[in-house]
Amino acid sequence: MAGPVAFFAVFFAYPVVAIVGRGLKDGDGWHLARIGQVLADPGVRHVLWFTTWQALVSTALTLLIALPGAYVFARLDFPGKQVLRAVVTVPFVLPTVVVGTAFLALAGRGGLLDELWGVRLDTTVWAILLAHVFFNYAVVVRTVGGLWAQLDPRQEEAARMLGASRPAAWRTITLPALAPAVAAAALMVFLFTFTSFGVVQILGGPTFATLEVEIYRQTADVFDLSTAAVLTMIQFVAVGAILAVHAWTVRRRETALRLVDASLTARRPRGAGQWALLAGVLVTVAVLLVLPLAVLVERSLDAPGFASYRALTSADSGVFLVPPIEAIGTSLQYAVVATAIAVVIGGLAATALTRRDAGRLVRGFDALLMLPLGVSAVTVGFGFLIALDQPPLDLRSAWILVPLAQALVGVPFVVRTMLPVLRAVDTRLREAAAVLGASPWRVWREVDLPLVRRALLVAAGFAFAVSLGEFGATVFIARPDNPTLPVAVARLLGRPGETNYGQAMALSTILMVVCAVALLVLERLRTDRTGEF
Amino acid sequence: SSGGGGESGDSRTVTLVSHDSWAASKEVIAAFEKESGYRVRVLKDGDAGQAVNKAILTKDNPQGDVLFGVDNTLLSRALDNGLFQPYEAKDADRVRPEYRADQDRHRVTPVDTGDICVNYDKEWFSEHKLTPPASFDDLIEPRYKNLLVTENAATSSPGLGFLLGTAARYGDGWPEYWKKLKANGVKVVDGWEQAYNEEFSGSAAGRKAKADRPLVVSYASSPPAEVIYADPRPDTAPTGIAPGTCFRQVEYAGLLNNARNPEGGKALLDFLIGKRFQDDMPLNMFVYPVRDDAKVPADFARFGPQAENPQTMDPDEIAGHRDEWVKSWTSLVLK
Amino acid sequence: MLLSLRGATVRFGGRAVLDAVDLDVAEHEIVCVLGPSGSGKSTLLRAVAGLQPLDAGAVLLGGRDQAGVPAHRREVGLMFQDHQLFPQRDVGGNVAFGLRTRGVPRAERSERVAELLELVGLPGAARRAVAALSGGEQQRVALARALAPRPRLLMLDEPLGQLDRSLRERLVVELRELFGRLGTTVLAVTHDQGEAFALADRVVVMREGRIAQSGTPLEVWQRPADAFVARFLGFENVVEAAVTGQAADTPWGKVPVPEDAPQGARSLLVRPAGVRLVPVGEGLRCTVAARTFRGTHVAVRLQPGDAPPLEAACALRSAPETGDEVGVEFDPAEIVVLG
Amino acid sequence: MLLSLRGATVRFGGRAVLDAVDLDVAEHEIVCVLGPSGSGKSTLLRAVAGLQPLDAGAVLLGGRDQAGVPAHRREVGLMFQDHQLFPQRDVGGNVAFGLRTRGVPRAERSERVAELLELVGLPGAARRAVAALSGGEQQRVALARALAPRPRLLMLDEPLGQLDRSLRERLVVELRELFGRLGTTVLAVTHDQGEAFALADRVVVMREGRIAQSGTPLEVWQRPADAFVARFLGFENVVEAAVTGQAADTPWGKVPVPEDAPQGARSLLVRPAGVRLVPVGEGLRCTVAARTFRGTHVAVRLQPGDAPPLEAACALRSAPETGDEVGVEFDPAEIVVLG
Ligand SMILES: Nc1ncnc2c1ncn2[C@@H]1O[C@H](COP(=O)(O)OP(=O)(O)OP(=O)(O)O)[C@@H](O)[C@H]1O
Ligand SMILES: Nc1ncnc2c1ncn2[C@@H]1O[C@H](COP(=O)(O)OP(=O)(O)OP(=O)(O)O)[C@@H](O)[C@H]1O
Ligand SMILES: [Mg+2]
Ligand SMILES: [Mg+2]
Repeated sequence: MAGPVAFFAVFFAYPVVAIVGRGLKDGDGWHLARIGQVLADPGVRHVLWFTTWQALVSTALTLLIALPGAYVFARLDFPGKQVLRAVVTVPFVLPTVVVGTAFLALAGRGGLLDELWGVRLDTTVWAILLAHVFFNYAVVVRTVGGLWAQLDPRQEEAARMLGASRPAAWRTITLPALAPAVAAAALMVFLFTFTSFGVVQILGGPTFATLEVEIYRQTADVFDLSTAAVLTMIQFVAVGAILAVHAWTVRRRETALRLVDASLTARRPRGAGQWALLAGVLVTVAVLLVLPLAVLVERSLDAPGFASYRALTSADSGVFLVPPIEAIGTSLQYAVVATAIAVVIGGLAATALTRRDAGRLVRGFDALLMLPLGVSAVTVGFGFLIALDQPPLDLRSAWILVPLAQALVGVPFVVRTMLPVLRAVDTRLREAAAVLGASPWRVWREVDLPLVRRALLVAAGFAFAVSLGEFGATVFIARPDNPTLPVAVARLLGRPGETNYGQAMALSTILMVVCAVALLVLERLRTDRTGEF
Repeated sequence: SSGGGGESGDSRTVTLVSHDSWAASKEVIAAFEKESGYRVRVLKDGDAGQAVNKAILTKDNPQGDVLFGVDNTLLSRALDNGLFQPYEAKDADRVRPEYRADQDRHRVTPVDTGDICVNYDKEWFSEHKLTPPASFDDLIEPRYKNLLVTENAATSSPGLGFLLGTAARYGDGWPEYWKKLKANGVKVVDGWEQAYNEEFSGSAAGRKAKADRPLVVSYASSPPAEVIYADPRPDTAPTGIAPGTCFRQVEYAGLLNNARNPEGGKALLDFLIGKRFQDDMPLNMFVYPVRDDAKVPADFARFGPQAENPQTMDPDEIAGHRDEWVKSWTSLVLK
Repeated sequence: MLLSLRGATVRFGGRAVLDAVDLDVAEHEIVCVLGPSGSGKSTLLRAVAGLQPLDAGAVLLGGRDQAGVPAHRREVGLMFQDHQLFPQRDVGGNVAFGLRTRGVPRAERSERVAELLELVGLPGAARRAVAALSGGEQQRVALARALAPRPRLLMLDEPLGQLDRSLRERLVVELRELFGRLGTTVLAVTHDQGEAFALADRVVVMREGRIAQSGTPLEVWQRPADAFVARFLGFENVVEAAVTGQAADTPWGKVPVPEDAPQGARSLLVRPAGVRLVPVGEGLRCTVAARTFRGTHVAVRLQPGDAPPLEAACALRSAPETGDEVGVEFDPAEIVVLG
Repeated sequence: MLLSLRGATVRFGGRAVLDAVDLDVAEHEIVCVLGPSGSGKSTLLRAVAGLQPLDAGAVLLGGRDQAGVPAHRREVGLMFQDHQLFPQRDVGGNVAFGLRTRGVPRAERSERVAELLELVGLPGAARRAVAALSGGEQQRVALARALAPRPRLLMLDEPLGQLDRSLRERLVVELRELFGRLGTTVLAVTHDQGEAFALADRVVVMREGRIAQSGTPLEVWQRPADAFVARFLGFENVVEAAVTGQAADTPWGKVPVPEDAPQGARSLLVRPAGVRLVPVGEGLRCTVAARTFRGTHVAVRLQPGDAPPLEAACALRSAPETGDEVGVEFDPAEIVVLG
């Protein structure tokens, strides 16, 4: 527990407090009157209202569309499942600028919907909502699916023997068992959409703004730190309230569940219903996720003879000090380190939180861990700049700062994905190991770990993807000679000209491939399940 | 490739903090390093505005020695926050007088200049047998209805530049002008990337995205970039600029307060307005030099001539009105 | 027939776990399925319930083929061997589950729940969490849950296996009475022969996915179909023998067999009660190898030279000590020539 | 004493589930705990294992108080009533688990696993997934897993409850033999008296968290401590009686009792074998209310007027039919005047 607490104190609380304090401090006095002024601003209220409802709707929509996906990925076997599961995570890593482009190709002018039905969503709030689904589909599929695959299917059978139809059995038995995972996923989606930045900025134009966008504008563009600080605090309060509600609802639902080996629960689809569901999910994934991504690939191949890709290997364009292709190495390196940090810190925290004797304080820390998802990246980035500038923590120009910032976002993922599973593990299973002579550490390694292995890999995948795609904080701290892929893409897009654009698309494509391959490799990692005796 | 953070303390290294658009030829930098004996480290810190803001936040313990990339729209923010220490660069007298600023204290040195202008899609206008607009006045003509896309003046540097251009042109009457512009269907998006890549039909990206606005607020240097960054290069630029819609930006550099290596910083400032760098600059950063004897490459001048009579505004005036204008602009145009 | 299986076959990875099983269960009949662990009893129930698709054959309920009919439409009840109580619901919620899916009104529901909890000996336990129940209590809740919706065909997988004898005996009586009253048809799996004999109208003995014997408890006990069934019922004195007329040649020497016994090479069963101890010198000479107290009697293990050992049942008072030498005679009334 | 409990008490929500239990288990002893469902048997084992903290009292192992010693340091083995197999490990991985934590080398491990799987009748099952096992197979894997590390004190919670009779009888014999060879001390919970009598050196009968009786199987069977124990053992002929000399006044009339029986108001047990059927007119007049086939005998339920019913054990051939009128006489040798 001490590890995660220290980590959060130093790399999150301290910088954020520093930057907020800076905004609210006026010479030696405090600027508290600003709070009232900002709150009274109808513009700010409108932003708060928009932020909240679009997040609610996005979350509901995402759950609605992604839960069938979670089922299909958890319980049905079909060829290409692993690849597809990696693919749905790809949107996560893409810089929002690129996603905007991709998404407009689906729902914008001349996009698929336009050509088929003449429907254009790019100027409506629907574009934002759908893009949120696009982004967060994987969150639901992976967090919920991770637990779902391990639920004993016989529970549902028992319900059906008592006269419940398949949907009824699902609703009355599986859903309550999944509730903590669904709540965790919903929480994450809500936090992501509540603090949505890129999507809203690009698809919403200047008319729609979330708090996060407003904070960004106030900090980075207008440089009105006091307004930004107040907004940050509003966001803090809102996020804190959400976390409290979540903690309260989830705690009452967590029960030990009968977990089984996930590899035994997936079956080939049977019956028209399952085939229809599978088809539906595949079509959804194809239209909502694959198609926008394909547009990027297509555009990267526009220049004949892979010219865009070949151009990446030269440093001539002047945008970079090194060939853009080297961004892959940098990104991977950062992502690996960030993932490691996130997994270690998040794993420690999740384990501490599962302990039966975990007190109030520890549980409170649970909510605290989620806060990084609710705090603007720019706030954290600026916070790092002013807080971590003195030895021994003069990290501003140290490369480790980037993975640290990225890990901050990864940790909540790790905790949220692992907790529902860890809490579902029947204590008696641990007891069984203890009476067989296993020490607590060994129990964790031999009983919990194999059961959460899947969740852990999912979480690690997320942490990896988040880190690979993180832009907001990275752009503030990444060093120019080592841009990450998203930073490189953004720089290329920041200049006119066909080859720049082509390279940006090529680099985005590479980013997608890197992400998908990394996730696939990660999912293949298996702690040897059987050969242990 | 991931060394530690100790480099900045080294007195043989001079650190330049800049924005993402910074670029220079390797040979030119190498030559400077060789002559001066300093190693140059560059920190790119987001876009121009962010670079300045970060510099302000870290002014007690700056990340580098020299900040390059403060333009006239933001200059007051930098100066008011006491970012720079005075230094008059060698050859400062070779800078064209109209670009000089802060003459009494010499806290900043002008380095380059560029114009923010409305760009048009040549093909679209010839297809539609329409003459492209030439001036601010043209833009509110009904025949150009629903053709222009610009950027949010609150969040985007060209957006702000365009606003300042109209303010310079119409004085206190600029809100009237914008009302008409709005009535004429101007579209406002948040950033340049979107405007140029997603909405403007003349750019390479916009063509792919089936963009439908043939007019965009961008830079005078965008047309040459469309030529230079194309493979194969076309003979003429696919886009042009509306000459009467330009606003001139000047970018400055200055020696940061509390710089660890002030001597190196001074040498770097000298270098930035030295002839070699000024000659090299246009094709790297798509800007014009400020030195009166700098040579602009022929290609660059051919596809992207500097505007003849751009709107300009004194940094002091910008400082005095910027926030207020942006605020009224926001409620006028966005609400 | 309420339930008919026709050549029902289930394979797991090539191995037939149900192997062309034919079985008929009449309306109101109570059938117990017996068989060694792993012989396919649970699989049989799951196949009938529609939880386990058949690889061949058919399940008919009320004469209608159930292929494609989903589990919840078959109107059968199943109590799982491992209970599968719903951990998120309390005891009452578990028992009431099947009533809720059938839309039984709330008042009736809670009345029925209370009744059933009373029946299984857990009165007033409705609000308890299932995780805080003892093993036997969980089993009783599972039983109550399966009983609650009163399905026409109720299948019970080891319903009383974790209960102590007195409770089990009471429940057997009450369940029989209940099933009789409601007209429920029952297919129950049990490993306990006493329970099967007490509960069942008919028992079915399974062996490796096939039905080895089916009949009334008395029939099966008195005339096991073959050596397997005999051994499964706990008889140890089973040997190969050559039967000729009223006598059989066995490793224990000549043994009398009942009249009209099948002739030739056969398996032969001597019930422990048919092994009569006589003074040494008379009959087959044996050494007492072991004696086990069995409550009502003592099981004595006899070693006759190097022939297979013999088990005898003796009253406690007359049982010899380990190491004693005794003589053995056989009672033809307790000898069965099998199959 | 290898294991001693001193006033061990466990409360759940105010209710004492273990109520000041004192129990001693000597080295190499095999003790079976019997008791109704919910009487605290599993809780007792969990308390000894260190999984259930005591509210009062102490657990001593080898004379040392175990307060504060975590479960994995107590070097006791526990087989759980609901098995708790590790779902993500195969059968071999489960069985080998305790060997791995003790650092047994790989070769020895797989040899021991193979041996144990052979013992429990699952040879070659090491690579199978535990979820694909039948109920009884899972139980056997759990048993093998508990046996593998050869703990000094092995606790088994219903180890053979889901197995059929022949397998169980074989296992009881082999386990006794194994425990004897290894010198293992065993504390086992079972609801099956047959199993307890066959396995145990001593049985302990629990009732609502207290020990109702403790003694050798024969002692407990022959002289149940009280009416509860007698009823628990399945005896139904238990009534209140006033004993005077060699006779007792019961609802069934005067009944002879053995010599030196305790005198006064007592509970009186008539074993079914002590209820002898005689022609109507002689003895107590009864109607045959029911008869249940019990394998070795027929249990006949007799209704003597409005006195409590009587259970008699008859040979199959001589058992009366339901509805018959019979006379009943009592055999003092099968009558016990309780505590
Ligand atoms: N965690 C718990 N919380 C509350 N009550 C409990 C808990 N665990 C057990 N009990 C109760 O304590 C009593 C004894 O439980 P225990 O499991 O020891 O019974 P048992 O003798 O093993 O019964 P069985 O033969 O049915 O397994 C039961 O009534 C049970 O409901
Ligand atoms: N899902 C499965 N995959 C592979 N084999 C299985 C599966 N389920 C059951 N089996 C095997 O099929 C056989 C029959 O299983 P079943 O559960 O029907 O046995 P059972 O007669 O109920 O045994 P028990 O009395 O032990 O419960 C067993 O050998 C079991 O291992
Ligand atoms: Mg079974
Ligand atoms: Mg128990």
